Amino acid sequence: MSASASAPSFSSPIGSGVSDRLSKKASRHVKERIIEALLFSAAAFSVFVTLAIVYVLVKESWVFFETVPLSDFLFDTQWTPLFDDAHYGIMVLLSGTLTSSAVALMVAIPLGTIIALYLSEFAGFKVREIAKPFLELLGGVPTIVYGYFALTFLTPILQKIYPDLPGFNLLSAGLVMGIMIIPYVASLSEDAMRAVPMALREGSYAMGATRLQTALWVVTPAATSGIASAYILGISRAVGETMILAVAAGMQPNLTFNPTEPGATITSYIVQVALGDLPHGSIGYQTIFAAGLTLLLMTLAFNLLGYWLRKRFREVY
Amino acid sequence: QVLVKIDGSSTVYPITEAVAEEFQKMKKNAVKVTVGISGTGGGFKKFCRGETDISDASRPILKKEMEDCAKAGIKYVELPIAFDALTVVVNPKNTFINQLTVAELKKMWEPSAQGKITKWNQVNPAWPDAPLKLFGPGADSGTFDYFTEAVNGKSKSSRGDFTASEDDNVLVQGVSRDNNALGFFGFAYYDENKGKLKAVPIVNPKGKAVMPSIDAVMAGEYEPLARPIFIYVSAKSMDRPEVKEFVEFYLKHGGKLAKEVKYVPLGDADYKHAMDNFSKKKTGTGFGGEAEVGVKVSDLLKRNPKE
Amino acid sequence: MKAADLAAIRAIITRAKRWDLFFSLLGILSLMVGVLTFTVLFVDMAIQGVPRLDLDFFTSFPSRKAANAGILSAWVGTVLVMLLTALAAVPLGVAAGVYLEEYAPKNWMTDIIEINISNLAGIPSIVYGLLALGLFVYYFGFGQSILSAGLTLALLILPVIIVATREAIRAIPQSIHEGSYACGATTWQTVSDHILPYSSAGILTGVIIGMARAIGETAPIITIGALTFIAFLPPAPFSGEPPAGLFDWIFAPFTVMPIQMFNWTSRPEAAFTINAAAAGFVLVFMTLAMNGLAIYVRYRLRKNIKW
Amino acid sequence: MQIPTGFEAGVEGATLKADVRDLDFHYGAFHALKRVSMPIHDHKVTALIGPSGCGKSTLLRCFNRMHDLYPGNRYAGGGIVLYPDNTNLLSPDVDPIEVRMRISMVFQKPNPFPKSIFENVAYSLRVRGMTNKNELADRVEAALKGAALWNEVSNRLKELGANLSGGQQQRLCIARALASDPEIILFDEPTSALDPIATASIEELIIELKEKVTILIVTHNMQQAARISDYTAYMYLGEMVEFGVTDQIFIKPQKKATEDYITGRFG
Amino acid sequence: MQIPTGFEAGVEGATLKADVRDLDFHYGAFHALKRVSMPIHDHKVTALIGPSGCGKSTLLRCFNRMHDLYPGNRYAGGGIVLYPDNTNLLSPDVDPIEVRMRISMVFQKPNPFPKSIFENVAYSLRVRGMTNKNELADRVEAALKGAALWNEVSNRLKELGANLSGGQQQRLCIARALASDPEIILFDEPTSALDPIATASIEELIIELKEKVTILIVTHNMQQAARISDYTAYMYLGEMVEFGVTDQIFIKPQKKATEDYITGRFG
Ligand SMILES: Nc1ncnc2c1ncn2[C@@H]1O[C@H](COP(=O)(O)OP(=O)(O)OP(=O)(O)O)[C@@H](O)[C@H]1O
Ligand SMILES: Nc1ncnc2c1ncn2[C@@H]1O[C@H](COP(=O)(O)OP(=O)(O)OP(=O)(O)O)[C@@H](O)[C@H]1O
Ligand SMILES: [Mg+2]
Ligand SMILES: [Mg+2]
Ligand SMILES: O=P([O-])([O-])[O-]
Repeated sequence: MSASASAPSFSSPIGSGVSDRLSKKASRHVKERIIEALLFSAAAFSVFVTLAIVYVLVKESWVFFETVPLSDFLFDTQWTPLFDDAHYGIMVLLSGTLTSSAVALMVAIPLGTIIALYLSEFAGFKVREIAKPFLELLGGVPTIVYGYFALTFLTPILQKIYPDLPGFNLLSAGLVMGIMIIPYVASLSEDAMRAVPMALREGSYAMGATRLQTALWVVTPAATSGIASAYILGISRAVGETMILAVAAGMQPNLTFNPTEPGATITSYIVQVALGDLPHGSIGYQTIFAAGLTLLLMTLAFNLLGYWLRKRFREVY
Repeated sequence: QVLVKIDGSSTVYPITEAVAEEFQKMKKNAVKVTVGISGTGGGFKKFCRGETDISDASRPILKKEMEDCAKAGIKYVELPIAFDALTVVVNPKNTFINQLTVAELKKMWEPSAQGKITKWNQVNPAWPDAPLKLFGPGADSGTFDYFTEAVNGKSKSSRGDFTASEDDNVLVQGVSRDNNALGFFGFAYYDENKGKLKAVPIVNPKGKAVMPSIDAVMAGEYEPLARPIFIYVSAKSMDRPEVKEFVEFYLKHGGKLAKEVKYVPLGDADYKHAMDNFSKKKTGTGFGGEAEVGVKVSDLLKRNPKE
Repeated sequence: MKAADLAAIRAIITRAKRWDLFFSLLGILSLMVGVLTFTVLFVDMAIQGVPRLDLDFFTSFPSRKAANAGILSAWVGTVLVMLLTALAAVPLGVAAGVYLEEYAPKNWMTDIIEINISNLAGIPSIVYGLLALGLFVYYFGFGQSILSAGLTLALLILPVIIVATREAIRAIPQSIHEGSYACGATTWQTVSDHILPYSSAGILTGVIIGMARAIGETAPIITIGALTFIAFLPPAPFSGEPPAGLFDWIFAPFTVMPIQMFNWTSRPEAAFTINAAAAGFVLVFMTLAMNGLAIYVRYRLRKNIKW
Repeated sequence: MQIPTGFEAGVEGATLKADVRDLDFHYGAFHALKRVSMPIHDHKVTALIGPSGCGKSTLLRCFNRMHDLYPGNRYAGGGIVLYPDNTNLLSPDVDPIEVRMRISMVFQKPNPFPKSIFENVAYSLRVRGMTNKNELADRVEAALKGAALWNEVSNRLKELGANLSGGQQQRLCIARALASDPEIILFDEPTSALDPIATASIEELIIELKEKVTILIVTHNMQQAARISDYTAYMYLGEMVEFGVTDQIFIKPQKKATEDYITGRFG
Repeated sequence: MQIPTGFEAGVEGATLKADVRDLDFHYGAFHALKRVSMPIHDHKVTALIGPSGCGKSTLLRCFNRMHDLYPGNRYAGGGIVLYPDNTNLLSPDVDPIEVRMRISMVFQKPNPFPKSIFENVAYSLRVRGMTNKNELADRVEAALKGAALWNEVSNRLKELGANLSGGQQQRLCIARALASDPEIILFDEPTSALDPIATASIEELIIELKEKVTILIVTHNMQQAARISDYTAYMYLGEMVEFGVTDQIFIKPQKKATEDYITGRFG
């Protein structure tokens, strides 16, 4: 808490210095400073964590990029770093990440938004109080459990509808991932909607608007920035999700945007390698750091976008 | 604290786990044993830093790993402890495959097949015009290394467009759900899922199609897809009585326990020989850092190990 | 107002209300997608796993025989890791949250910290795993210990706790702050006498929710190298010979619930799938219980505080 | 409490637009309005005054069923009859949306929607299903003129409503309320968040508006009530203490309580 | 704006307790107080009146350096001299905490801490490092008696402060402010959230308190100012328009602006 910056200045000094009873107490001052310094270091620690992440990823990736030219990494269309004929086209993993994320978001964003609107504008107090924690539970289920659910429950059902669907596919992993993300989108959007002042809602209702009109024409526009950052959090979650894809999507590096095919994502590649047989210090081992760096940069971009959105459009109620 | 630390291959894990379980029971928990799964490579990494006493390995130690160990002054004894029979499987609805030759497997799996060999009839015109769906362990597993070495003649040389998973159950599921699938993995997974899968007899170098089985491996007939699996024991740790005792227990009871978890035990003579190497502290590897297919375990144990 | 006008208005209202109804149904339907998925998932797991849940399951170590295998080391490991996670993350997170709300001046440094925290919250857990592998396991040499896992998960939930702390503090009316300062309290007195006590409910809720998330994390624990077979328990926290022995437990090997579950699902024998379902059930139940606890705490403590 | 005076007395030429009869209202367990009765005269300004918390806003918000938005609120007896239809606004058979379409409201703090100035005013037309562009433009212009805002905003209709000054925002809200040709407009302390100059302009506007529409206004500023209203009702602790022609209430209140309040002896 | 009147004129027997001199204050870019000057007489009640937003609260909160809590606030010139120390309260060398220990404040809305009644009052003693139980108990009792609350709460000191009624809560806050024997108590519209009966009791209390302490009170209720204050200052748009003895200000204000406000011609 910073005190006012500039000193009040009298054109002619008043009194003769500061009275003893009002002067600053050194001991108190020092103690407060020490505590503040401690608390500051706790806050600054988070910066250290980020730096450590960047350091670890860049250090190993550095060696990687000394062997593999960046252009290969970005433009090669094959990802076979562990094979004899090694290719390092991150696009392959990116395509899997993007495809599965797209499927997930196609589930999570509409459903999450509808649920948020429903809970904040339509549902009674009781429904909301019960439904919200319940939804949050959905977000709390360990993702590995979702992974097996996708593999052993959803995929067979989808195969009944669409018999050509392979046993591992981005579709079913993506769908389940979408359901996992619903709570994040719904809960945050709902918070943003509820933060819209009642005065705006009353204004709308007083004009004779219905709930839906109020929800869509007044509440949603007023909560745009909050809803947008909820979506961005959803995207980050989708891009970073690991176990569901590792279990249910097939881990087949496959340059495709077709969700009915199996695919590998950046995250599932990293666990795969972590579980495997790779000698340390080999180029294959370093690929996971290069992949991790790519992932970090992606989520960083999304997060910054979200931060900017929040700042830029901070509630103009 | 009396602790034996083991880490490494997921393939070897079930045997080591069984041995550890029995050993601790015998010692009434006076000795603690931990078994981790970080893959053969991950295991060697820790092993060569001196963090573990024993490393499970589904392939011999490689050059780079030997150097790491040498740098850290870690010496080790290489002990084969069982065989794994790599099993090639197809969907039970598949009626046209009754056996496969290594050449046919190679046609399916070699790097040049990538994107080209996508139908069964491209491998053998007698087979139907149906898509060929391949499943295999992850490219970073010892199982994959051995299979590519045995089939394509070079470790890690393979096509890349197949469904890979570190989790063999995932492969079982994949093959059992897809009529046009072909896959390979350790024998144990086939044995547990016989109902859902059809194992394919492999034509061995002598021209005989052999169905994978414990007996066939022990008889030396299931070639070239039977591979030995190993533990590496750190020479420094061997001086600790609990490690020594554990390894001896391993070599004494490993065969029986391996069979219990569906692996193929070595011959009795081989275990004796291994015990002998162990007590003489014959450090180093019999492979010299190269992958090799079709080595007889008895020959291997006789080699003069290099470090 | 004329009768015709009124009729026109009524027609408009009827039409608009039909849309209202339609959307209400859509909302309930969407909610049901979530609720039903959860129910199916939970019931499916319960049907498979619950018959396996007896006392032995909780008091047995893992075993190669599915029927004897239990989750003793896994749940004890989970509890210990969570303990360490909480010990590390709560003081740090709360202190950071208090700093940002009560002390931070408006300058670029604060901006950086704020952006950074919101970034950390969005970083995938697997990246934390890579950090831990590079930093804790190798650089600091903590190995695969409760310490490494606990710190990794602590970093993972740090942003959750910071955000919860800040929100809880913001919920305290400004008038309470001002009341305290007007009494002549220093910033720290205000924090310790008012801010922390009154925000404890919100902070506690955030901590529990963060822990509920951490408890199910699999990927980062896999990347630091998961130990799986542990047939003994780590020493009880702070039980050893002081001073050094007090912290023996944090360097102890361990395994956790999701790893145990992951391991069982990848075993060949079908019987292990049932164990996996049972472990999964326990895991989900643990997270449910923690979330339930969070809701209860929020409700209870809020009742005691009136502004 | 006996029936308040004022039903009979009146300003010349006034007919009734609405009529509050024995109204009881509860916020959950709290009994906020106690058998309140008062008439609302057509095309007049009626002011509600009384100390904070006496129930002025509560009564006002009954007129457009605003209380329906919150759970636990209860119209517990009596009603508000609207003329000439003679319908009880509070009857459960009456659709609150219909009521709100006929009775507009302006709030204490200006609450423009986060939309353009044009869309703010057009809003009440859009909810009535009006989509014709020209018609909308005409009606919006008329409403803005009616709210004495047209000159100031005619060339910035696309700007956000929130960019206007407080007084302009409040006039925007009045325009919004006017746009749909309501029969009654409710004002809840419409100037308490405004500066004196803006206040004066709003007061002037209200006096003009009664040509077109009936007005009910809550204010805690007695001078304001005296300046702009034709009738004044004094409430206290949820009861209607006195109702009458404004001049009479301020110059010669019937009740001691009213006098005490008006002369500032308390409140 | 010239120096306001009032420095010379005074109620008999009054000496100065503090003195605002040419005070300028900024909220970021907003110039909220413009060269404000006024005297504060010892053991008297001084009231600040003026329309909403004129800067009454801003001036009041300078007295206990409340603005220091928020970034961007700036004491931009002039100062407040406290007597008899003769020190400028706003000088950077003056510890705001010391200032607040000597100058207490009571807020608009009662803001008891969510602690027991006892702890609420004891808090201002505890921050002074008092830990002796008996002493604390004595001082709390004295403060509660001083705030005319002792009789009502003496046997429920352990209950939460929030369980009291609004008026009792406000008296609790007064007790909290009293407990540490301050030299000045600042009141910012202390009754605006209260009902008339509670208001009356607080007003009575304030009149009694001036025996012990100097009082500065912000109110938007002119009647209240007239009832309880000895001096009144009228502010408008951040400037001090008129300062004087209360009776004079209300009966015969010097400035037209003051008169307009007091007679309710605007605001
Ligand atoms: N939502 C609510 N729930 C419970 N009580 C309420 C609610 N809203 C208002 N009240 C109570 O009802 C009474 C009347 O409130 P109302 O808002 O009508 O007062 P008012 O006369 O408009 O006062 P003001 O001048 O302060 O606006 C008050 O005692 C208030 O505390
Ligand atoms: N934190 C702030 N930042 C910027 N401007 C402020 C802040 N607080 C108050 N102001 C502005 O300063 C001016 C004076 O405010 P102040 O609160 O002192 O008014 P007041 O006379 O107490 O009014 P009221 O009777 O409404 O309390 C107002 O125009 C207000 O908008
Ligand atoms: Mg009101
Ligand atoms: Mg104020
Ligand atoms: O885990 P692997 O046995 O495949 O190395």
